[in-house]
Amino acid sequence: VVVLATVLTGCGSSNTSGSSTKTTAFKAGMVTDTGGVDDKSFNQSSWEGLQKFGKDNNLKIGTDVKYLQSTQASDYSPNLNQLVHQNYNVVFGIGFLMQNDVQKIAEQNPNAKLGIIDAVAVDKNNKPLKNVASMTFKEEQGSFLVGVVAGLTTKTNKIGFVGGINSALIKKFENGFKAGVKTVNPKAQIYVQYAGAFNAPDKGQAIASTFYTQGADIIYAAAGDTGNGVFTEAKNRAKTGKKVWVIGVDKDQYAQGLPENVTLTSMVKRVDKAIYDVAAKTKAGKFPGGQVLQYGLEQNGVGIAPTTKNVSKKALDAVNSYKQKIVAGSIKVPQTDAEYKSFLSTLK
Amino acid sequence: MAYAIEMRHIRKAFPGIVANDDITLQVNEGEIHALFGENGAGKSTLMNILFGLYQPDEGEILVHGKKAKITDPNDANNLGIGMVHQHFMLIEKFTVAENIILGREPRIHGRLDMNKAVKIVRNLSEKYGLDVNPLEKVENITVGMQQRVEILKTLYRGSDILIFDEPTAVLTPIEIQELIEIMKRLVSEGKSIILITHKLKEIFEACDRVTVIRRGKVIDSLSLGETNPDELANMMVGRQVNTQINDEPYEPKEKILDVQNLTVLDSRKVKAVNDLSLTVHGGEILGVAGVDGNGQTELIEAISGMRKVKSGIIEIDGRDMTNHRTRKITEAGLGYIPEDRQKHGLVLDFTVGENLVLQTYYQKPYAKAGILNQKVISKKARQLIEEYDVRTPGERTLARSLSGGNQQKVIVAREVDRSPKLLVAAQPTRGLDIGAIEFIHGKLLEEKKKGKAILLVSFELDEILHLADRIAVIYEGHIIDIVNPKETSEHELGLLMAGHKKEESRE
Amino acid sequence: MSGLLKKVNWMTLVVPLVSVFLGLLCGALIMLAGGYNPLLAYGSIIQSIFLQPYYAGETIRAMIPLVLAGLAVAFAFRTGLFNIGVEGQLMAGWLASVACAIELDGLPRIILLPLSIIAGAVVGGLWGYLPGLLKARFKVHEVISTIMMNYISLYATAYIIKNFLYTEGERTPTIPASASLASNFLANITQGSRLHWGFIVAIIGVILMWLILWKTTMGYELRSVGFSPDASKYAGMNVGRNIILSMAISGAFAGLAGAMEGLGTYQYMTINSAFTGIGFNGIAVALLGMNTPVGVVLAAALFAGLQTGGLTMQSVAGVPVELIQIVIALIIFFIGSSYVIKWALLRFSGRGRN
Amino acid sequence: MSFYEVLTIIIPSTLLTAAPLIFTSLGGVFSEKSGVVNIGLEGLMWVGAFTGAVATLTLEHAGMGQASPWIAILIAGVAGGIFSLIHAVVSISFRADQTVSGVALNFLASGLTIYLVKMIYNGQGQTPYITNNIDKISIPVLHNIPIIGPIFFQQVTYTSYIAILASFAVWYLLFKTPFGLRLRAVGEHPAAADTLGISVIKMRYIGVILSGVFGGIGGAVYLVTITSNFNISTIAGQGFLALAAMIFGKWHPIGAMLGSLFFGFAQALSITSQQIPYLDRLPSVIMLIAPYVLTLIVLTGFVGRAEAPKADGVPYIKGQR
Ligand SMILES: Nc1ncnc2c1ncn2[C@@H]1O[C@H](COP(=O)(O)OP(=O)(O)OP(=O)(O)O)[C@@H](O)[C@H]1O
Ligand SMILES: Nc1ncnc2c1ncn2[C@@H]1O[C@H](COP(=O)(O)OP(=O)(O)OP(=O)(O)O)[C@@H](O)[C@H]1O
Ligand SMILES: [Mg+2]
Ligand SMILES: [Mg+2]
Repeated sequence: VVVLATVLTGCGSSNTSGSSTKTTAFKAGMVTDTGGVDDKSFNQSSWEGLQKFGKDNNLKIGTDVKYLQSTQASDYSPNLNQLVHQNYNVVFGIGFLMQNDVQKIAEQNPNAKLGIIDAVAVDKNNKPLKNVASMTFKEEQGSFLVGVVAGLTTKTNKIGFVGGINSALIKKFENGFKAGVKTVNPKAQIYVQYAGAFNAPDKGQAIASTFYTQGADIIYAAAGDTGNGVFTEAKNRAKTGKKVWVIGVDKDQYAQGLPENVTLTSMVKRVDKAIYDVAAKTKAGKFPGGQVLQYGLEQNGVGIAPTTKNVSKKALDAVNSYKQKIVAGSIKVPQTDAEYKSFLSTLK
Repeated sequence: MAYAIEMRHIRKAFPGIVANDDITLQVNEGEIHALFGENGAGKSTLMNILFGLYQPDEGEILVHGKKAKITDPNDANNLGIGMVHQHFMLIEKFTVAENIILGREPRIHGRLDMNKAVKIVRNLSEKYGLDVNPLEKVENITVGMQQRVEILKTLYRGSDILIFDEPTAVLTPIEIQELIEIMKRLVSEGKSIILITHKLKEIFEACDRVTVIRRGKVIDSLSLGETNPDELANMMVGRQVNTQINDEPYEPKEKILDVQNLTVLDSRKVKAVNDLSLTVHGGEILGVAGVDGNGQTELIEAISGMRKVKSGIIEIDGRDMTNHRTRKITEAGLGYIPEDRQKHGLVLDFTVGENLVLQTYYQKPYAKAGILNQKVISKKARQLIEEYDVRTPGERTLARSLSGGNQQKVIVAREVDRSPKLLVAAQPTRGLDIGAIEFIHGKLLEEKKKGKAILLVSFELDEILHLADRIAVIYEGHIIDIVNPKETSEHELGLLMAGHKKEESRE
Repeated sequence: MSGLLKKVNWMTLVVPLVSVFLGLLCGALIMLAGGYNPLLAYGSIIQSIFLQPYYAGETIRAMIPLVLAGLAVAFAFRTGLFNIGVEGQLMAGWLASVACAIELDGLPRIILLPLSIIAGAVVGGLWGYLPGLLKARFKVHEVISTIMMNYISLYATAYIIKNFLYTEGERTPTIPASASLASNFLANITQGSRLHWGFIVAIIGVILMWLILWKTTMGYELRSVGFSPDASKYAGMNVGRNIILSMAISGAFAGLAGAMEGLGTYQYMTINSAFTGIGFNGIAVALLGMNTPVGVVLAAALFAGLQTGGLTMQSVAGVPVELIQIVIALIIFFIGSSYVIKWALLRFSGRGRN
Repeated sequence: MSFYEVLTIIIPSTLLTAAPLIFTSLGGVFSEKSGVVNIGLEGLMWVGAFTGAVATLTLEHAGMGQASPWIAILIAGVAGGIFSLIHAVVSISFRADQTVSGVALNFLASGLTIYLVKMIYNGQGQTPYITNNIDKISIPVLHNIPIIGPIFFQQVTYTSYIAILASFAVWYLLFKTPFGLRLRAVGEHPAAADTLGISVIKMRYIGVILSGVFGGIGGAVYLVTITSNFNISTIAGQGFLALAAMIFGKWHPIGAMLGSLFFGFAQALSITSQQIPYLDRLPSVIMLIAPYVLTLIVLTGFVGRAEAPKADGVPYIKGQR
């Protein structure tokens, strides 16, 4: 299969490269960050989204629909450029780390169509760029819901949050989660720690170990690969007979909790949906350039995982009712530490 | 009766040089056989072949009359051949015992049996009167003792044929005597010995027969009864040798070097130079005689600014140079021929040209405003190479590829050409052949004629006796006596060097 | 003798070429083993970097830090020191130049730009100065100390950015245009590559190294101390000072490399969770370039080409980019084994000689 | 948290993070004692971790279950040994600069392993997760010992204890057996060893291969106890940390072990400290750079001179003068 693809791409590029403009099929491409399309996280679900789009429109995966992997930050720009120069109809940059490169290339190629995840692409004077679709997510809303689950499930009233890198993005996860917990379980105590990296499972494990030893029985890991360390620790504990939970992130991580079954639930972030959505719009000639598409609960852009085996009936009901409230806007989930403070005060 | 060792028609070539050319060597059972020749004549190479370190290109070896194939030191050991190398082969961090048993360790169920090792070593050293402390680390013992360890290594392996490659080069006169005793004892125990040396004296004291090698070829092989020192010397160099003698009248001029109550600590913080005073005048050669390790090195290092002075004063040409930087002292008029030419005298990976300006590269005309002037430098280099007859393809050749004697010539050229007021020469001819020695002695005497002050440090008594106007004998860090070469004897010097000062000592 | 010398010179040229060839050859074999098409792969690399202005531009851009890193390693090598710390010195210099540019925003370009560049060189130099000092004073082997310094730099720069120069996107703010080396002109003639004026700095660096080492008394001392500290000491040189000086200069080159990334390629510094790899590539570049300034440039061109072209290779021939790294590693091995290559070559050309 | 509670957190995680370092640094001891500098430890850990992952996955698939990771560790040791042969050939037989060869080894390892992962797992940049990793458990009986039980024998893996025992075994091998004496001799004064009929080349090959075996084991242990899948960021500097630990331990097996434990402790503390009152104030960067700074300090000799083997890093060329 690989060989075949090779040959195809081979000729594919030889006539697209240079400045030839003949484009037959619709072509959509994406550039991963250093995580790669199998990071069990948003790179992966982005690619899943793009592949689904490809299948539904019977486009050739690997040529008409393809991804380029970056091995270092300096690859983003050339990779994006490559797809743009090969006349892909839409090119996605996955992750806020690529914001700068996407902006630059968007400005250099005004008639290229690009998309960026988790960031808002703007020009010199902070106006949204006409030829970039920015896709952001209301992670705080999804995190609020899993927070509710955690708050209602904990036996020790001690809950942990492990963040990857302490950034505004992950803060949204943290504050939404804390808000959810506190709303349903005011006396719950929440430990928070950032590993300082998305790719340090060893740190994730050590932090989890600390939390569990301190008595926490549920940990929400919004930390990419670092979160895998949390799973490792949880499974370890489970094997030694302690009942501890992990709340997964980005995708439904139920399977990863097996066989010890330590995944309580997961906060899914439907990057795949967003990608599919924008790709489809573009194909239909309705490319949402210059727009900031926010995917929240009502768009089902975020939410709790479909697998709910381990979530109590009580918790599920609570989740649904709070979901209504949030969508209705009667609850405004905090994103920043400041907002979280004021949110707490409203609880009292 | 078969020879203990017979090497037939040995040939060994190295890139660019034939080290051994059809050499035949025959050593009788139970004799001390001298191997005599210039540096690079091929002695070590021949012995390394016998010991299996090198493979001969041609020729065969017979041990006790039997043909032998010696491809590595193991074979040599098994044939009972042991070698004490020119450069010691000892592991400093290991104990004496560990060094001796290494490679043939006594064991009990796979484990090292150190107790047994120590016992064995004790027995051996008693049997042959080679006094060592098996448990001492090699780094802490004297050179003489290290050599005994080397000998014990070969005895432990049951060698009955021992090769000594220039064993005396590193030894003090006393240790040399001891070594000769030991060798005689070994022979009386039925061992056969091959002794490599440059020193005629030792050959006539110790050996039964001698084989003379020159430039890779055997000149002659004869028993010492049939010959005399001069003949051997001539054989070695292949021409009449006329040793330089200091026949210049001795008329000292103004004081150039003045050392007063100098005290210097060595690296172990022990007083190596202890309240020492001496002066050197223009137009004189002051020879410093003494057994190695009596403070000579520290004295010179102090004078040249390489080592801190604890107390005392060093004046060069009337200017206080105590604890000044080397560069400053050099500029004040010090020329310095260091003891270890390869380590201290030359940058081996620099070209001959670059080495020739090692002291002056930063001065006009070789450099202006920090920019080197290559033209002037190579011109100067060519001139010196010519003048001092340094055998090298050109000034662009790396100093590394020069031979020992020629390397030394480069240093002498560099230091003498600056015509410094004071020239300190430490072991200037160590390990050199008679040809090179002649040349360097000649240069020193020339400088004396020019009225320069020369401080000559040497362990070779005859060198000092030949050249010096006055001989200062150094013992335990201070000058025990100053004698006149014309009126003293090796015997007297020997006593002084050993610390025995005569009552009515001359001034 | 002179004939032999000629042979040696001839060798110093041939060995790198042979090594590169062998490296690429092994790379091809590995691709075949993996079921890829080497011709297509290498073809795509050449095709992209020679026929597509964008990749030509990106290649030159990638060369800039590689050359400077290579010079850093080569300079240290020439003075008998092995500077594995280029990686850390580079990051230190990168942060310094960016910080300087941001903090002193407002200064006119003619002052701010040079100042920021120098800031990078100085801090990089300091990062090299320390191992130099440790070696001079305490005989600490520079290989070990510079490795340690790399990690200290990695974590320290990350910490400083996080706490003092932080902005969204895990990085420092973008530097003011007045400190930027980027150039629309260069970008435009290369289809918008990130090529920037830094290449001038690199060229200056090359000339500088050559001048310092072979034309000045300073260089004479540095080389002398590199070859034989003892002899240099006896010749009245200050060995410690020269070791420190050498490491500092080497570090300064590395710092410049960092400044080029900060002021040219990126216009900011991201929080690095891992090394940039430029420093380590610099070692390869220096070795392949036989530690000569010109050689470094050629070697840098090769590696930059391979790495930029590697991205096209990934998308066109589907070969994992890691292959490039494998090839580079192999080239280093072959260069390192020059002794055997020489030996083999002499064997082949041996018939001619008696 | 009570101080005791802190200990029950920090000590086990120290033991956990130290184990791979101990194995790898012991590898370093072998090669450097024989006179071959090994900057390539990092690369050897890459290979070990990679092999550990692939082997475990394969064995699991073959139904070996719980035994898989243990067997995988051994396989990784073999793989490391084989991989280190490159370093041996290039730096011993081909007389390349040992540091250069080591650097290249790291390059090659990281490139090759990821390349192979993509080969084996059709294009993926990382292996799947192993299901049978070596778990932290409570050592039977021992963990009941009052006070020290929970500190030293709970939440620990057997590998940590094996590592510590290994360091004593290595010490015995190096200092109590003829083999050790010869290995050290070759590292101190190869020419001398040679004249005594010891094959310098052979001993150095053994030294380097052993470093490969231990490095491989170190990498595998790291994988099966901590990360449980292999990707580009699995091994990020642990090899260099092990190198530092070896130097910190003054090229001595026991020292290397203690050094590794200490570095493990620093890392554990850097994480747990954030949950400890007052300590959480001090920036974690201090803990992160502590191992490296301390190594530098050790090297400066304030903590007693660290003596590398005399011929460490010097290629041996027979009959060179
Ligand atoms: N390994 C080698 N490679 C190249 N040439 C060598 C080697 N060993 C010795 N030679 C050369 O072969 C010749 C004989 O050297 P050898 O060491 O045998 O001389 P020697 O008689 O021992 O001199 P010395 O008295 O200085 O020890 C010399 O010219 C020497 O430079
Ligand atoms: N290790 C070596 N490798 C290659 N050539 C060598 C080596 N050692 C010495 N030579 C060559 O052998 C020749 C003689 O070297 P050696 O040091 O033995 O000089 P020598 O015979 O002692 O001369 P002198 O009597 O002047 O000291 C030199 O020309 C040198 O180039
Ligand atoms: Mg010689
Ligand atoms: Mg000799």
